[in-house]
Amino acid sequence: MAVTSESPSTSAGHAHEGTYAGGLLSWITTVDHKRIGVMYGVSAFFFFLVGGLEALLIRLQLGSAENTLIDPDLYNQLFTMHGTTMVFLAIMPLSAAFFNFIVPLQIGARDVAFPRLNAFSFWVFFLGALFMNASFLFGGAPDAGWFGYANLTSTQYSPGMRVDFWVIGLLVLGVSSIAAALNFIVTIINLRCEGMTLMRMPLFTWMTLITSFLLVMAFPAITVGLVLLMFDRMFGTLFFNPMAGGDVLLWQHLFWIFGHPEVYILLLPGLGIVSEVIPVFSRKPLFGYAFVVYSGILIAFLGFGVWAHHMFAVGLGPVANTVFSAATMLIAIPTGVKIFNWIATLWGGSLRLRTPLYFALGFIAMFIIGGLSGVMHASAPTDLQQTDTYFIVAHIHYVLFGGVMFALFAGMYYWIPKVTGRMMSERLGKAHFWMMIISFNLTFFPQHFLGLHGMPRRTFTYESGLGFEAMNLMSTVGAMLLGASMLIFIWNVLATLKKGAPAGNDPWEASTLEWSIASPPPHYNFRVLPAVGGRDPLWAEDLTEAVPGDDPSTPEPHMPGPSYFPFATAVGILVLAGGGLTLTLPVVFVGVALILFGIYGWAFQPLEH
Amino acid sequence: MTQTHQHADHAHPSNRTYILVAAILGVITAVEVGVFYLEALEPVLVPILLVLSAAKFTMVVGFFMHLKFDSKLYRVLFVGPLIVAIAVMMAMFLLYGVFRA
Amino acid sequence: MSQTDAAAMEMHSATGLPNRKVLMWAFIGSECMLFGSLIIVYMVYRGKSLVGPYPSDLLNIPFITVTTFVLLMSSLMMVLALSAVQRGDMKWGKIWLFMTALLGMVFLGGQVYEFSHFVHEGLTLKTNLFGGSFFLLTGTHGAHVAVGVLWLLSLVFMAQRGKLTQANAETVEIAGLYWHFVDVVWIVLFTLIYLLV
Amino acid sequence: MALLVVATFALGACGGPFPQSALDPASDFAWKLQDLFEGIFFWAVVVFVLVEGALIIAIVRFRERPGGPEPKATHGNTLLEIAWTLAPAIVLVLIAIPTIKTIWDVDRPARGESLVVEAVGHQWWWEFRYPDLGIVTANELHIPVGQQIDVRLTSADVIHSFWFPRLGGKRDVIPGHENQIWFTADSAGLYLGQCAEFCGLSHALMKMELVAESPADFEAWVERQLADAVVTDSVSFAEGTQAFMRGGCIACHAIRGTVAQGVIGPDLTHVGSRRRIAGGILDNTPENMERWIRDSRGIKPGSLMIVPELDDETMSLIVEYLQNLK
Repeated sequence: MAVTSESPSTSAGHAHEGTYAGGLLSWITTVDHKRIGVMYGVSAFFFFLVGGLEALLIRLQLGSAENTLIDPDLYNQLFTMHGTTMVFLAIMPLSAAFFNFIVPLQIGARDVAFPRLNAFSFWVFFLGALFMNASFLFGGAPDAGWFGYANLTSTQYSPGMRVDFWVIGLLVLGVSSIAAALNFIVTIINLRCEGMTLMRMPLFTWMTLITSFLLVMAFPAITVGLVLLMFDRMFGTLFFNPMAGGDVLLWQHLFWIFGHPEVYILLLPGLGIVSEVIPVFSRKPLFGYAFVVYSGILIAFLGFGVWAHHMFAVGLGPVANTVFSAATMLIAIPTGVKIFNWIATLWGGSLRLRTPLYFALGFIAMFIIGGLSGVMHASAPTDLQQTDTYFIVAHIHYVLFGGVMFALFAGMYYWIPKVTGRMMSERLGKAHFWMMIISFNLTFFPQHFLGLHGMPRRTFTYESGLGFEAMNLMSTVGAMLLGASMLIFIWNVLATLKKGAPAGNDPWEASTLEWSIASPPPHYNFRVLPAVGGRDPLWAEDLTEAVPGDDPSTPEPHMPGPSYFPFATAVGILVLAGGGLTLTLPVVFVGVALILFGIYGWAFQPLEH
Repeated sequence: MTQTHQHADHAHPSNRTYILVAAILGVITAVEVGVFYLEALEPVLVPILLVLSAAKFTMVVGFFMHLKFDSKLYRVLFVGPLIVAIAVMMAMFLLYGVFRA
Repeated sequence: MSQTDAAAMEMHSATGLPNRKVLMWAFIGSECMLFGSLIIVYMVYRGKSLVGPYPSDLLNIPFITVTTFVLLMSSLMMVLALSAVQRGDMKWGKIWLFMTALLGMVFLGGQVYEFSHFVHEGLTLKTNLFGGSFFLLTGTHGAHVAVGVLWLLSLVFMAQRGKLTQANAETVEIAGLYWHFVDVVWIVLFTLIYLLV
Repeated sequence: MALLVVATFALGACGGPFPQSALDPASDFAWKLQDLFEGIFFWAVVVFVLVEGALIIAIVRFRERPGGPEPKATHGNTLLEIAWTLAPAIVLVLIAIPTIKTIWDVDRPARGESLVVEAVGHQWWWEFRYPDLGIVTANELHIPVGQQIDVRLTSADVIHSFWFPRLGGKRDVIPGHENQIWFTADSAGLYLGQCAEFCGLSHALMKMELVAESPADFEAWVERQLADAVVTDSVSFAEGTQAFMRGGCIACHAIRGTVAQGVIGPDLTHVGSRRRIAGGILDNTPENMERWIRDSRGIKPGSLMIVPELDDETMSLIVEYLQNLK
């Protein structure tokens, strides 16, 4: 380990544990991107566990044929909330945690461009997530699937408030995502330190920028879809009513115009993390930097032109199916380019097989499988057999769990020393990795065969005699072990917080700017804003010229003061959502009043207190 | 380093230009409505209206919103999503046969 | 946000472009997709209503041409306001800003009249697909205009109290970008809804 | 090669047999998809072995060794980039050609003579009509082997998906749209199917069966189905008819040749002849039928079937009556 315990800046590192000091109120009013990042991370991980628990219940029910442990009503709530939670409340905010904590550090900035907007984004996300899950307490959670296909979501087929919770909850979360994405677009465009041209930006920052663009472009489509659905449910419009000429497929189009870019919103941050971890632990720069960047842009761009591959079975006709099949296959090319460049980065390196690299390599290995099964249903005719079966369940988990979650864990092992100032246990980390990758494959690999052998997804039970029992049992056992592997991680984090070895500035001998300052970083990040002369500033020959560092002789910069207006505005949105849910005008007015109060206070409160 | 770039948008058009642009916009609107009422133009109504409306769109964005004179970056921020939006709209119109007679 | 932001944080801008203006342009990009999706809904449902009233029964082209013209002229007022503020001519800046808001309100008034006329003729959200998609699309645009009017009036108010000066030209410029974009959206809607019946 | 692939799958998979497996095609449609899938699967295996192999070699070969040299900082190689852009592109072209060929082969209206069947999806059962033969039945489709079947798909409520894995791919059943799927079964047998699009509470319990039989057997089946409900002189039959009417069953169910003409539930004219009841989830035995009538919502949550409290005698009369409707 390369703990630079002798270097003078380490002592400075200890001094900065004040970054997280303060009571609850200081967290509610904070505008510090690092604290907001930590809040994103902790709450997203909490919802990850909630979604995981839902998955475990699903697997328990499917452990044996004709099981009666969970009735269909609860089962449908569980799989709907599992999908919704993992996508919107776990993976996206976990990525946001990294955006928040890491991106300003990587570009050599003191904060994001709009610190209070950032706090607002977090609180809207957090309150929206609570709102969505509160449905469990008020007559049941949403139960029409995370994709909410019309017209099953109409009041006729889904009476009650369940689907309303889903519609309004997603609208609220959309506000959070768009606000955060706009913030990061401006941050990355404008707050880069001197010398950091676009083509010198770290890959993770690049992928954050692309993801942010995807967010601002994709979310409006689902927003419109959700508004149509809300109007249908609350005001009796006819948008998705086939009796009145409404087209239920329009929902599918709007949903997937959002939904496919959403897949890349989930994936690209992971690709960015892996592109950071692999070079650092291979001891050589990323191979084909420009190609990795451009392939990311290309994936994002193509992501808007393939949505109907989720709809091959609806009968769009041969022309549409040909076009969308071909476009979907095209995406395999830039994806392949990324994988080849990572392998080329490893090639000729000196691989330090530490936990972050384990997870990054696990990511590549699993992501290849997910990519290949993806090509199988990019082909419209084969998809006719695979869509809506467990084959797709296997595919999406190889991409989103074997892919994204492995990458996010790589990121957590890689950056938690920066966040906490302490090293995580390698022994526990590797135990976590092996248990996770083995149980992951045990859970999801058999599901490919379940699907091909005719098991549809979203079914709460299956008949005995169809040959599904053994593989389902394997999958269930795997899922339980997968759940248990998370306990190792939690244990590791808690132990790290309690007695982890000091990390120093740069425990991994990494190349990017976040490692040039103390761990955890002081609240102002950089005493003197750095300047870089290349892509890997900390690996540059002449360090002093590249990074001024944390010169204690300069005064501490002033940072924006705390503000409760973002929180107040977010609460206003929550109240408005509650008013909309119950259609009570007074509550709506209170919500709007709170929002206006928050925005005006916000606009006229000076940033510095 | 930033100060030097701050006012790159010095080349503001004059008020006279703005009024001229507004006048042209008004005229185009009048032409649009005229075209709408001319039955002889019925077969080519759609392309004519789309072109005229695109012209108005471009003029407002280019002159009133200064996109013609401002930093290239703003153009990227606006035109990128605009192209995606138009492409998605066109794809949907084709799928639904919107412009089929 | 206040002027002190940048100074307080020593936030330099790598591109030399103001943060808020970059934010507004990125937001406008996002709005393109929002209105694009709404237009998709309107166009896909064009001619799919099973019962009347149909667009050709209701749409009043001469009337809407007038309000369209009003909105176009409000954009002219907006650029004049900005150029006055940039010159430091706060008197005319205030007047033009107020005129912009006023024309915006005239447009909104026209929309209120149009909506109530349609409702009177039997077209509501629930009547048919045309009703739903028309009110949603033009209503969303109208809501944007309303937000813009509130914004502009706030600026007039600030200027009245001397809190808006030449130094805040950027604030006016950003409000202007929003306002022009709302106008641009109407240019498209006018053609698609009213002329391509 | 087909055998090789199937063998791989059999080894990889446990359990079985798999009576609902898409990997066991029994129609022209299903074979087209299977052939295409096998080709793609072959390339997937090749790519998998090459790329994962390269990854493993890289990991093993370039592990950090004590005293090893600092790695050379290579930044990229344009020639390599072009190569590994082209290589997958070529593989994709090899996949895309048969894909597009198959799309144009299966995503078109049926050509030539076919037996038209109308399938209507309901929450959670299937209604089948043979418009040219005048037959209406539920959950159990009979077709002659070797004859092209043209299924017209519509929905009475929400979106469902029509899927007999051994006979071909899915086609969604969408309210407000008519969809089409066609295939020719190549061997006689019982095929299992199931709704594949999530359609609400009891989506998992929306099953169906297809009996492919020789043309002669099919003709015989048609004959029996065309006949009205069997009428006998036995007292219990008359009583059963009365009980059926009394029980309120006629509000939703039709029995041709009687006053029962309900259209909400499945046509019961020949319910006694079906292999299964309740949307294909229960074997058709008197015990199951009684259980189903008594507790339809317990067996299939959300079921629309409402049955008043019936005394034991009425119940047994109704069950016997329905069982006799062969």
